[in-house]
Amino acid sequence: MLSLTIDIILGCGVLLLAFLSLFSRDLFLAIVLYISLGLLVTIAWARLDAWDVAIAEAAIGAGLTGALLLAAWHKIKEQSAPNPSTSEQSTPGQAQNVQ
Amino acid sequence: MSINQLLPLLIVLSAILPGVAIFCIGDHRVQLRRILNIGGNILCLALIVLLIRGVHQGEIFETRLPLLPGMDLVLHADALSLLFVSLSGFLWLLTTIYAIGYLGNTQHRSRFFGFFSLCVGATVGIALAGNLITFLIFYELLTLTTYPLVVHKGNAASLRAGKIYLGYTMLGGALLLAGVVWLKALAGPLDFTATGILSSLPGLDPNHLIIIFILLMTGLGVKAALVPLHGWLPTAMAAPAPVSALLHAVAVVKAGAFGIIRVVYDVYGIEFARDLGLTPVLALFAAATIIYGSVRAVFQDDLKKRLAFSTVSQVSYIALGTAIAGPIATIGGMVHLVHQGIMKITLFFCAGNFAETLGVLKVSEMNGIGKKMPITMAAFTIAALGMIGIPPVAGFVSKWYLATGALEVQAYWVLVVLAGSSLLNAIYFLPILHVAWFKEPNPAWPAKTGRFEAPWMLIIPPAITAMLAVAVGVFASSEVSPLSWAKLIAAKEYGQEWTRSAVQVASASPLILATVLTPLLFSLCLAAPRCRKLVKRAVPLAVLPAIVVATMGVYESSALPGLFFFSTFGLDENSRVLLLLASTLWLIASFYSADYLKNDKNPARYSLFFLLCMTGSFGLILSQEILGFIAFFTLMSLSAYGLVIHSGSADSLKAGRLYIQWVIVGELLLFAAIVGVALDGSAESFADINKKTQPIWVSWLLVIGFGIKAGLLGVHFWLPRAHPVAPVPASALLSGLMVKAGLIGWWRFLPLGEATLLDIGGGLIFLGLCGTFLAVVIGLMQQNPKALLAYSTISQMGILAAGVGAGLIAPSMWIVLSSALLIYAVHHGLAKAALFLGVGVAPLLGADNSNKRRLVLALLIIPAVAMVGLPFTSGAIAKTALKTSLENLPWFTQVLPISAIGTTLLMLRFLDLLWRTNKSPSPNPALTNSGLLAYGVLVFTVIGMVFWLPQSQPFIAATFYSGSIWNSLWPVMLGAVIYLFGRNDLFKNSFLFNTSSFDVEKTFSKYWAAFTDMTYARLGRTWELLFIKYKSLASPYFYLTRSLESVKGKNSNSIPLSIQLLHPGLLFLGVLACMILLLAFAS
Amino acid sequence: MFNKLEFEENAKKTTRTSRLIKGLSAVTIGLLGSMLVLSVISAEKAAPELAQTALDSISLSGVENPVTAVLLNFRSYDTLLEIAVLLIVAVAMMPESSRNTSLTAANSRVPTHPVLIGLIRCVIPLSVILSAYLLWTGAYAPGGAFQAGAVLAGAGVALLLVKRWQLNYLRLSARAFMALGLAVFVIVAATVIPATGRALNYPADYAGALILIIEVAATLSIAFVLILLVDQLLNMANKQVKPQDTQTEGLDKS
Amino acid sequence: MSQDLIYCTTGIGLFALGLYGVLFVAHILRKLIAINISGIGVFLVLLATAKHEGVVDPVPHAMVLTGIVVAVAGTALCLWLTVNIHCRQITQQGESK
Amino acid sequence: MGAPGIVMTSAQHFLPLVIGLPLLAAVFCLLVSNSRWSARFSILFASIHTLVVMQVLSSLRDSGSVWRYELGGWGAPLGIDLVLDGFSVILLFATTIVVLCVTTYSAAYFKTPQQTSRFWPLWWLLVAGLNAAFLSGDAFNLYVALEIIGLSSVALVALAGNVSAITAALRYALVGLLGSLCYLMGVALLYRAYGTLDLALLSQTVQGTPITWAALALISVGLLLKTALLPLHFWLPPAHAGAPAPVSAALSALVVKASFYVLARFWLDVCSPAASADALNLLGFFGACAIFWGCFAACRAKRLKLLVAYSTVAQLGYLFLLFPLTAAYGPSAGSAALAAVAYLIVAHAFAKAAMFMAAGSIQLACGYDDIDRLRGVVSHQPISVFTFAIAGASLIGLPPTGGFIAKWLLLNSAIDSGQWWWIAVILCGGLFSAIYIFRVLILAFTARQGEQSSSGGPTHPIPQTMMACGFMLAIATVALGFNAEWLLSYMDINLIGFLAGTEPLP
Repeated sequence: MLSLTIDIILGCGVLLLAFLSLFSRDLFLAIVLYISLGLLVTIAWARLDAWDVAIAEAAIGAGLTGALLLAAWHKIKEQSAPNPSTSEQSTPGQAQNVQ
Repeated sequence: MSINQLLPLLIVLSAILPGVAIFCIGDHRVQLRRILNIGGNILCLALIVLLIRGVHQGEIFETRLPLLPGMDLVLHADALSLLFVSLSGFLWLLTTIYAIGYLGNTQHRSRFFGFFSLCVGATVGIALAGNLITFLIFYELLTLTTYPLVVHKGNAASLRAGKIYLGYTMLGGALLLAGVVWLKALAGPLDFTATGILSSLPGLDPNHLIIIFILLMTGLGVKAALVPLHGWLPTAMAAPAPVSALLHAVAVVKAGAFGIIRVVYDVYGIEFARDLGLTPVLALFAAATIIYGSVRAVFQDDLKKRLAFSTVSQVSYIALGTAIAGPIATIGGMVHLVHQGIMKITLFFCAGNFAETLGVLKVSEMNGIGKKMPITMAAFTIAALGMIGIPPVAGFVSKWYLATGALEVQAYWVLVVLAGSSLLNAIYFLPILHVAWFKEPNPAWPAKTGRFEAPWMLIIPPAITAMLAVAVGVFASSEVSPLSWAKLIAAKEYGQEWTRSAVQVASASPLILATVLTPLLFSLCLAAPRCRKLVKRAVPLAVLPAIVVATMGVYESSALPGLFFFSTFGLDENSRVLLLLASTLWLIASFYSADYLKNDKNPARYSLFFLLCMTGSFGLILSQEILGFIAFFTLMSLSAYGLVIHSGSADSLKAGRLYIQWVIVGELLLFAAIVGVALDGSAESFADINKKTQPIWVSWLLVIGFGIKAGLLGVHFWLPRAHPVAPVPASALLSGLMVKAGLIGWWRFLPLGEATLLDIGGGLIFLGLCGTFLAVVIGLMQQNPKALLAYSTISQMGILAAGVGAGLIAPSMWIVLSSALLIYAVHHGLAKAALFLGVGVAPLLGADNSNKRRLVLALLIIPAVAMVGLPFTSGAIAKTALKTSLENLPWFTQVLPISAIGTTLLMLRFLDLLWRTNKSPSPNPALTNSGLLAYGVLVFTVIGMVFWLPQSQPFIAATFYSGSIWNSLWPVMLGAVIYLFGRNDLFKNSFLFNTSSFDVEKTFSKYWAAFTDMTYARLGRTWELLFIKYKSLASPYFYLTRSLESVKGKNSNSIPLSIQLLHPGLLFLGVLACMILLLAFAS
Repeated sequence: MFNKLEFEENAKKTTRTSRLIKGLSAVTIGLLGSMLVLSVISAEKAAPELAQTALDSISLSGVENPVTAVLLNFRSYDTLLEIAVLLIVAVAMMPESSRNTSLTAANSRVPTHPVLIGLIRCVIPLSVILSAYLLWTGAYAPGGAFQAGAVLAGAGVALLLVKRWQLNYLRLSARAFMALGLAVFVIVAATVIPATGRALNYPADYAGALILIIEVAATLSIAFVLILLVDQLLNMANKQVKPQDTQTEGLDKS
Repeated sequence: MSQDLIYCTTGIGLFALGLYGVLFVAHILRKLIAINISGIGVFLVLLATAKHEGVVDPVPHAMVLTGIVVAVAGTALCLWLTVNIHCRQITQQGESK
Repeated sequence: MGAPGIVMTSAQHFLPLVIGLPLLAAVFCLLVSNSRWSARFSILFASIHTLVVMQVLSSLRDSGSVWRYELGGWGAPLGIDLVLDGFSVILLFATTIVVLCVTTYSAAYFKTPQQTSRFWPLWWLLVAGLNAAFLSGDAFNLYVALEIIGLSSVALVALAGNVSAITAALRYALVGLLGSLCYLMGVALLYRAYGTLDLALLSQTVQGTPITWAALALISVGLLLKTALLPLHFWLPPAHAGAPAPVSAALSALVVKASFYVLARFWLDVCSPAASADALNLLGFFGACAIFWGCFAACRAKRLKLLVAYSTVAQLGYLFLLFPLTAAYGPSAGSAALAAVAYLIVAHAFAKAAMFMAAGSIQLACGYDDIDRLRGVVSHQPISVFTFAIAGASLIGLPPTGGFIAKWLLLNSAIDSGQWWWIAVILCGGLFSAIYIFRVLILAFTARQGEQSSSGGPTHPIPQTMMACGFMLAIATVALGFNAEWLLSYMDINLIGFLAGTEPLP
């Protein structure tokens, strides 16, 4: 019975995160929410005994796609409103999760 | 793949490969392109000849290439395909030569010649197609290859023409494709078999077949320019001349007609099509097109448009021939395929020449073009006459077979259509000829540059095709001619065994041929300017052979089997007498006119028509078969037109116009009549026309047809106007001899002496006698002596007509009556000619020295006296001969003396008029002594000839019998007495005799002319307006393009890249939703 | 949907009608989704006999981990094509021209944040070891070429983010790296044909070794390609719109 | 309500949500996120079917692994195109100003 | 080791070669830096590729039965099979010929090193994807193959370099991804319901259950997006018009056909029990609308390549007539409609590739391709205009060309199935396409008015090989028009479920 409740909570969490990620106001927030969605789904794979997929999802799905999205977002933001400071701006925390 | 299988493919390739090769070479490589072009041509022709020889020996030529599972590309050479292949192959060669000359060094020539040979390749493919799908493939290829030719010039007009052409042909192609596919689905592979495939296949639903037939016919009808689908042809005239020559006269239009023949004969089978009730509908459409095309052609001022509309109507003859489900009509239809091609290509060549050298596009600008470009105009004339159906040229042959075929199937309305369309053809062709030859050339035209009137390449092709048209017509029944080939095809189509017509023995008696040929040869060498003067003087020589034959009585007959028209000539007793009359009159007239016209402005033209007329009259008398007779009859009447309007004065032109109108009407009536006479088509010579079973309407047509020539009352109106205006010798011949042609016609065709036709005989007598008396009354009122003589001719001919009528009523007494009429005819001929020539002699009356005056007076009185029939003159013999042969018709014999009174009145009035007009000496006497001498000789023959005739021997004795002297004397004396009393008071003041106020005939012709002008003008304009306004709505194509243009114009930029209106997202969902619904609920 | 591609965040507010359309379509999508769910629920799952056959023939496949067996032996063709997909994207994103010459050019002039340097110095070796481990255990336990490649790529990206080192992707060696995975896979597929008569059908005793070779090559090329993807996105040179060179389309701006 | 059904419904839910996002969200990046979300939805359905009581079916796992890699590749290409267009438009506006 | 293979004719070993070869070529072109060398090598490679496929063609005809090649030796349910039947071999034939011509064309077309270095690998990967799609017998494998084709086409379209081309590429990519996802969802549902991915096994076990309808609906919508049938075609015109000429030739001729092939396989073979007649007619209805809308838009297109792209949308409509024709047919003679559509695919591939090449050469020569400005100039490119004309004739369906035979077969099957309205659609389609084709051909014949010629300007000389390739394809179209027997005989070897083993063509 416990496992069913965990699954239900997980399912609703995933749906909620997806909804939020799509309809959030700020683009950066959307990307962050998507990355967290990736992590949540990794847990779901674990629940379904799909360990290979879990690792892959964590590494590629959440990690790399997130990195790509952030890079693209950074490039678009930088192009549209080039910030006056010339200092090199370090990219926000690179969610480099290592398992 | 033996040679038999390869040959058809080689022929098609020999046309297509040069085209492809020419594409690759540039415009500047002129020599190479010419070699390729002409080489390809000649190779193709050689192969075609090889093919014809092979098929003739009965070998089978077929190429079968696998195309689709269960469907092959078949090229099969049968008789029908050879007909079309040889036509397009040969004319392709001529058109290429013409095109090389025509295009000179314009740009895009490689492209032009490339597409040109491709197009001919497609036509050859169509001809050789063995089944319906191969036909369809080459049919569409033809559209593709002809489009670039139509738009070759690239200007706005040709682009618009190209667009319309595409619209129609694409639509047609699509319908044809639908029909062919449907038919293939129903009936399997559609190989052409002689008597049609569908008839043998069981279980085909008839109304399916009808719908398919409609689809096929619309598809083919577009190219064959049947009425509703012909819109593209006139506009496609914007193409250069060689294109419109080969394509719209030979390749494209014929492909449609050929397709109709193939479908009706080789797919449906003629009987099967008739049972389905399809052929009558097709015949209706074809007839409608014939009439419509000709009517529209009449109102076109642009020459090429007029030719285009004439093509529209002429091609439907072929469709008509196919639709009348009879073997002879089929022959007519198929042979017209070839004839129309030859004639129409000549017309287009000439139109191209006029446009190229003189820039003449409109008919109204063609005044006097004959003088400027004689050779081209001659070719144009021959072809135009052929189109109208004038005998010697090819057009007549096909119309003849179509008409006999129609009668064979009792489709009488076809005869009316043919006659009507020939009339319309005459209406739109003859004015062109008249304007071209008889009007003054436009001074603005450039002087002639080279030796010929245009580069040789533009002259040779039309000349060759014109000569070919005549040769095909004349040698129609020879072995190689298209006609015999068409007979072979028709026999196969109807499954009968084709029997080669028995070859008559060729016996030619030189003398008889000489009588006809010498005047013809003389007139031909008149064309060469150098020997023109020599021939003018040598005209009397042309009569020599005729005189020799007439005097010596050479009785053998000459038969030339190959000839269609003039195959047999011969002489018998009666025709010998007529020949004698004709030759004497022609001899004297030639001497007389040599003197009378010495200071005339164009004597060459006069002698040309004079000689042609002479040929016609001799041929008329000598020829022993119907077609020859009609050919010479037409030749004589047409060339007489030239004589009538020779003086060129206003009323001569008006009289000429009236004359030609009546001649054409007469021709048509006679054409219909002869067709009726030679009902079963084989009977051609007079000997084997069975006169007994002649249908009643045929006899009536014969009577009226020849009546027009013989001046019968009611159809005589042209005679009193034409004769006076002609030069004196011409009017002498007109009255003396040509009028007798009508009599000869009656003689040969009517069942005289075999069947009793009471009503016609009675009618003839009534008209004759009324004519006699009425003519006398009107004759007296004439001021002009020649008009008076014309009326006297009418009255005399009335008597002859009555005589023929009597012959019809009482056939038993015809033998005696015939010789009497003959004598009377000879007497009248000589006397009337003498009187007419007398009018020319009359000015000498006022000559200074008295004895000359007395001599002339004496010479004038003798023919008048003979005319009246005083005892001991030829008139007396003729009248007594007539009286004795008509004893058992007592009331007839009482009439004769009354007519004698009338004639005396006329003669006296004539002499009185002559005396009055010529009292004062005229400044330059027209006639010199040689003219007077000729006149004297004629007067002598008037006296002597009749006595000398063998027929008149039995009657001579009777004339000397006292009773006959008296009853020939009292009418003369009575007439003289009446004249003396009435002369001074009657003529001057009485209302009755005031000529200017009352002239029945003049008023009628005035109304007639007014009527024709009015209809011509108003009808034409309204038709033009009506048609153009509704045309744009009628044709679907315009609708389509207009709707497209309107849309394009409105929205300036292109549709924005992505659809603004429909939200693709919604669409995506919509598709997904209905896909699921359909899957869920439907299955 | 796809017509007006907005890039700026603050796109103008959608008009009244499009809001209605969005609502309506949301409802339809909801409906379709529920129908989909209903149909899926109503149909019961097929019996896993394919799973059974796969697990039975693992012994023949030369590896213990069923997923790796499926990936690299039973359905190795899919993996081959999948690596080709990666190569496509890599080729598509190759830079036009790159300034520096050597494969990895270091420009020391750029000042780096000390904390970052420290992090890098300990994270990178850890990641490399981890990816090697993942690669090796792929045969026996969950892991494999893709996961190892991804981890390695992560390490590489971290290095590049320091902006101390740059990779020149146009050099031959770089391109060789990219194509390595695909090339090795195809060559192995071809060489086994004479041995076993079928492409991709590894002979029994060498199966394990062959799979390992393929896995190593795949890992390297996947890592390199993924690094390329991120790197290209990050420092895409500000492309001046090249003047219309005659070679490419002379399309006027539509 | 077995585990399989829960994950299937969430999978289909995600797929529908992603579908809506792709079709009706304006910004390109959000569209790509939506595509990835629907991708995850499909993978959920696949892996839900893979889990049987006794045995775990490896084939869907392989499919999902390949799917993930392909999704990454696709997203990367689209992102690169987007950035490419954006740079060119900006430089173009720069030039035109 | 591996399952004992069925008796294998020697030629069946060529099947993996057909896919492996292009992959190796891609790798080689990637590694070769010199552009001239990679071009020359590619032409050599294309000819080898053609020889291999010809060999496959002839030996398939001899064996006369469907080929199955178990990759990895594991057999159907577990492993993946390469399947070759009549329908797919014809498509393979079309692909090789078009690839050969487009390769020689693009060898001369692309000059700058940046472009060639990226074009050739992408090009060979696209070819590999196409071959994989035509040969694969596994649902998920089809997904990956479609993905390869999609992404490489996007990359090739983006190669053109200007903003409009890249925007079109992006839109194409989004559509491609969405389509693939829907397809994948469909396959997932099928796998969930029937437990296998192999098409042959699926076709035996599938029944008309709700889940199958859902799966089929999703697969169809995904593939309709990728085939650009009417309502979902918005992305095709800008993509095909914006791409470089050889790329748009390959796209129009082959890529859209691949997804159509997969769709046909699913509807007629795999899920045929679930395919209801109404749904098939719906596809037919969309096809008919595509024909008319495509022609209408082509008539109003301002640029030459846009016109040719819209004509692709129109011609695709013809392909979708396959479904209603087979629906009404019933099992017996469905192969006639399939043969007709197979022939139409080949004829359209050749004609459309030739047309795009001609349009490309004209554009290169004149520097622009606005139809109005081409008025007088185009007459300086006789060979390109000639190629355009012949290709146009094939699209209209005029006799000497392959298009005519295809139209004939379509009409034939429409009549046999008694659905006369499709006849009207086919014929009107032909007429409307005639309008826009001749709208372009008229340009060649318009004489150059005075002022027009000045704006036309001299045309740059373009290499002979480019015109020669277009011309060769045009000649191939005409050759197709003459002997259809040879190609249609392949349709007897037919895998498609209910058609398998039908008696040879009527």
